[in-house]
Amino acid sequence: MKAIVTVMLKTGVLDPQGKAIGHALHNLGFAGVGEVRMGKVIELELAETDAARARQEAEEMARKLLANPVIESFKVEILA
Amino acid sequence: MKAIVTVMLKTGVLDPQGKAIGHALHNLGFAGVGEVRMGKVIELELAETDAARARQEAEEMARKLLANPVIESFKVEILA
Amino acid sequence: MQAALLLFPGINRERDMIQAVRQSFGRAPAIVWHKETELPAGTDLVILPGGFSFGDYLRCGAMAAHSPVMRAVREHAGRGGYVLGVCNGFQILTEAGLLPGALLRNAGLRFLSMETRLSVERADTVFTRNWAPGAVFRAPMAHGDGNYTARTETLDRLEGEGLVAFRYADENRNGSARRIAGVFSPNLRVLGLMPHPEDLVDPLLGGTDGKPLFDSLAAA
Amino acid sequence: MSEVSETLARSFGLDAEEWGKVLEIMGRAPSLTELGIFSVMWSEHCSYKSSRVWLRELPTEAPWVIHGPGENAGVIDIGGGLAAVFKMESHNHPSFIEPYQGAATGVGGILRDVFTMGARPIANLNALRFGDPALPVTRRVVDGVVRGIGGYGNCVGVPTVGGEVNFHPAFNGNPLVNAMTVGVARADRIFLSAAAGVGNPVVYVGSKTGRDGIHGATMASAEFGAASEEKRPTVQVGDPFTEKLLIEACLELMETDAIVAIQDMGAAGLTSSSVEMAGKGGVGIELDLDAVPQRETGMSAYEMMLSESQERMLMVLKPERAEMARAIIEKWELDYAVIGRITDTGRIVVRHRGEVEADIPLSPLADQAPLYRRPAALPPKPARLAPLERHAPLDRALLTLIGCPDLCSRRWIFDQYDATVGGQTVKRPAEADAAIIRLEGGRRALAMTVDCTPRYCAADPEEGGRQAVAEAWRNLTATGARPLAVTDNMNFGNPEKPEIMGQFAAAIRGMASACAALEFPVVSGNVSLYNETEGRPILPTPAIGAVGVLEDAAQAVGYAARPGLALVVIGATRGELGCSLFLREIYGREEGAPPPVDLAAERRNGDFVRARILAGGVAACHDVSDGGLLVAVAEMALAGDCGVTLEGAGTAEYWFGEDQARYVLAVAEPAALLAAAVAAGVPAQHIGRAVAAKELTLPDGLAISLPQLREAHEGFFPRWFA
Ligand SMILES: Nc1ncnc2c1ncn2[C@@H]1O[C@H](COP(=O)(O)OP(=O)(O)O)[C@@H](O)[C@H]1O
Ligand SMILES: [Mg+2]
Repeated sequence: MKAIVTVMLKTGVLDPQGKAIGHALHNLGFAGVGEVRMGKVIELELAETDAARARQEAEEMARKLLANPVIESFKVEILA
Repeated sequence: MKAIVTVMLKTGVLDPQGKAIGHALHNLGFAGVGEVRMGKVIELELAETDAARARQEAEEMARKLLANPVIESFKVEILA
Repeated sequence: MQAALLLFPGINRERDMIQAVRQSFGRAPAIVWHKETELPAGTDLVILPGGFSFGDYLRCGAMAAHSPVMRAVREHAGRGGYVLGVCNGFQILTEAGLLPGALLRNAGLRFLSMETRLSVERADTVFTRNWAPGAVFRAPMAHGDGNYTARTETLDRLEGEGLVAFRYADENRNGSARRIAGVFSPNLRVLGLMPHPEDLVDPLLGGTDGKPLFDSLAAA
Repeated sequence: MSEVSETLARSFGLDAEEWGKVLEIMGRAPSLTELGIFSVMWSEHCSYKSSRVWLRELPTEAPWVIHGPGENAGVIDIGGGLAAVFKMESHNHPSFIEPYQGAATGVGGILRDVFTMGARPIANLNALRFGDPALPVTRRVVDGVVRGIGGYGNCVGVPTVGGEVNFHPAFNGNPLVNAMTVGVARADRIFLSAAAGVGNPVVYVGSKTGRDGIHGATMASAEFGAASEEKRPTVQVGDPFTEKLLIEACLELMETDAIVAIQDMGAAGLTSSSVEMAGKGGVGIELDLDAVPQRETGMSAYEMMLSESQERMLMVLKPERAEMARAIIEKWELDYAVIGRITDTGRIVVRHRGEVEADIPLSPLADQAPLYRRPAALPPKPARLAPLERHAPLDRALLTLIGCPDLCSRRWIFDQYDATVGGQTVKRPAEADAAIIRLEGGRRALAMTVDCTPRYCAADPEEGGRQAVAEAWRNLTATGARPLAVTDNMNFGNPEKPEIMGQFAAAIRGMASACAALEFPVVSGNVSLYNETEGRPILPTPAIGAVGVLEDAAQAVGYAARPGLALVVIGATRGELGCSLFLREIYGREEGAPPPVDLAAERRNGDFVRARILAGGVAACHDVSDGGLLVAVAEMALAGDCGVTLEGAGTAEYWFGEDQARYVLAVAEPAALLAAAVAAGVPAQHIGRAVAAKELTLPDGLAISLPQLREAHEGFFPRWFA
């Protein structure tokens, strides 16, 4: 199975990258852009074939390594 | 509307970050992890209210700035 | 040779570059703010120094490549003008499509700040003629994203057309394809490289290994 | 204004007596915002309430001191119309919680302290202490801290050129991250923080304010319903790009005649900057929080006053220059907002959404700030180490020592720091005992170093404090620089424990004696207390940052030996193994008294060495510190990539003793040097010479190949992080 872990900074935590991207998009003429936040996405090939267990495993990886719980939150998506 | 742009390195471009994460996950005891790829996700608040036009706009942003076509591919998702 | 140095927000090696240019050219380059839409009249050489333009957030050099001044730089290059991009300047030139390829995160995923050795791959260009063919010189490097990459066809073309400017001659620490440290445009008038010859132009600061680059340009 | 209770005040860290003073000053119960202002202004961090009485004992004056402690950073005259502006500051706790961001924002904060005075930052250094390398958490913290320091410093474009790193289990739950910045300004154009000029606008510059790092105490107290949406992050994220813009914008603005006073928003943000600026100027200040640039919606007055959002500055401007100032700030795409004005009321008045949220008289807030002379139990002097019976062979001991975490090469660390940006780096890490940075446009250069030996301080804080200052002075001297002044970072445990306060007092006494004897005044500093985990304190660590000057950068020497040169040790070697690394690493013993510092000998030997270097006869010089003479010699061989043949006495005491006030000089003409030493009354001894053969030959005939030595020296960090 494939797991997709998306890691974003928690709301309230300053996101300098998102801020700078928003700024650059405005300068490029995209006037309708509001807040921009940037995060990471990690695609994992998993040997696990059961979706529920795959999710559990990916969540554990996120908690242990992929996300920094002090400033980041994450979400997991499982693809067949 | 909200647009989510996911930017990944093209297949064939070496992804040292993904590789390092895969390595670290193995060291943590996650044996069933195969290939790992890491990318970026950019969440954009858009003033646009029409989903099709919002998608078009986000794709243009991705082509112009958010992704580097030499090494990266992107995909756009629109949320209400 | 009239030089103009581009200043993008977040650039931080402009002082180093100005010092090196002043020493070889006898005068400092004109400073051009990124929001300008024209280069100073009579500009022969445009220099993009190192640093972290726009913080290098998103991708190194990506935002700077879209600055207003870059349209003028494109025109200048199109007219056959000289362009030198060092470190972040190199990254900006690839992002702007003025040089092929891209610079990825260093293979070891760490910032690398140390002296390296570069081999001069051709000594018959306006940038390199003060070196002997095949010369190896020292240059400090300081970057997190210097891992040069391009499609295999592009790399073969660069090699075939003699557009590789410098290669790492000691260790290929950042993992660059074919040890490439710098490349030329097809007309040999645009040069981008990762290490910093501008930081080695004074015996007091460790040597003058980087000076031939500026002396070559000054003589043109 | 919502009223608050003593219970709430307690949870904000005010004790009963302090709460009583608040009521007395206010004549009523304070509002929440007022309580917040009192609590942060009277916190240990802002008020130095436990340390102030002791800090007064440090010498702070010399003819070259322009501004001593009390300003954002110390300022000294370095000749040529220039001033060096420097300070060191800790970010210990944040670096344990979130190593990358903690260290990064530490660097950002200390940079602001320096450029707020009008100086362009020219170098960063850092003093780091970590726990036991065998613990996984230590590895994680080291990795994050090093990346954070590099991530911030490299991006702002200030070279990181020096530092030190120690490991000890006492730092397991409490690493120390002390960051130092050195800047240079015109001596006649230093910017200060004292506000002046009734009616002058108070201007906010930089990043927008968010709910970053708001006083932990508020989190516990839900009763004032101050937005309990999501547990708020107290971790601040650094934005080095914005800091770079802020540096350039401020320095450009400082070229004009617009600024009356300026202060960075550091700890306690808007509160401490506004209170201190107005307080120092003896004026009043009014703030209108509706005008504060905000990153988040619905922020309360309390939150805005206590936010520790990074990359922000507060200025008092001349009104007629305000629009020009705005243009400069906005050119750098930073927020600019007039958020208040200077008044003659002697009060700080804070308004938000039409309400007065705080109205406090400033002088009692400062004058009646708590000041404690806490009980201090001076530690007993340790007994001297009894002689050792048996010794490991010298070659094996050297290989073990030079590869141990406290002595191995720091290359893996400093290779991640840009050391050359700016184009003025004369000596980068591991080339000389101090980093050397030339000053743009001339030949003058600054030398800088950070030093402290916590294991000495733990055994004998007075001797340890003295030694830290002496070592810093020695490291500057060893390059040929004239040592000028010191910044300190006092890292200690809980000051409410008499034995900790005793360590503090003793360390200060030792430092003061050395500063006085070496004419090496303290011009700035920082105190970090309560460094404890589960009641166990860190090793007392009075980190010393120091700056010296060279008239001509070309006179600076490094410590790389060259084949053919003779090696001469200056200073007496008695073989002090107490508290030595030899004793710890080879015997597993942390015992004895640290090597005593003889300040007269220190001065005499150092002045002699410096004079020889400036006279031009010295090719390389290295001070003898951790690991003793043999380690110093081995480092000179490694740096020069050459061999060394040693002669003379062969005991471990001699080669690994950590006697102070010593240097190894590499010279072409040893006879002249030895004669001069005799004439000057300075102990000197020829100990061998550097050779082309890549081998270190010890007096007893044992030999170590240079590659083997190098592998031992360079191996630890790369292996640890493989
Ligand atoms: N945290 C650090 N950051 C930058 N440079 C460092 C750091 N730690 C050590 N260094 C550098 O590595 C070299 C060796 O360090 P150290 O053994 O502590 O030196 P010394 O014994 O002379 O004080 C010095 O040049 C020092 O400045
Ligand atoms: Mg030293």
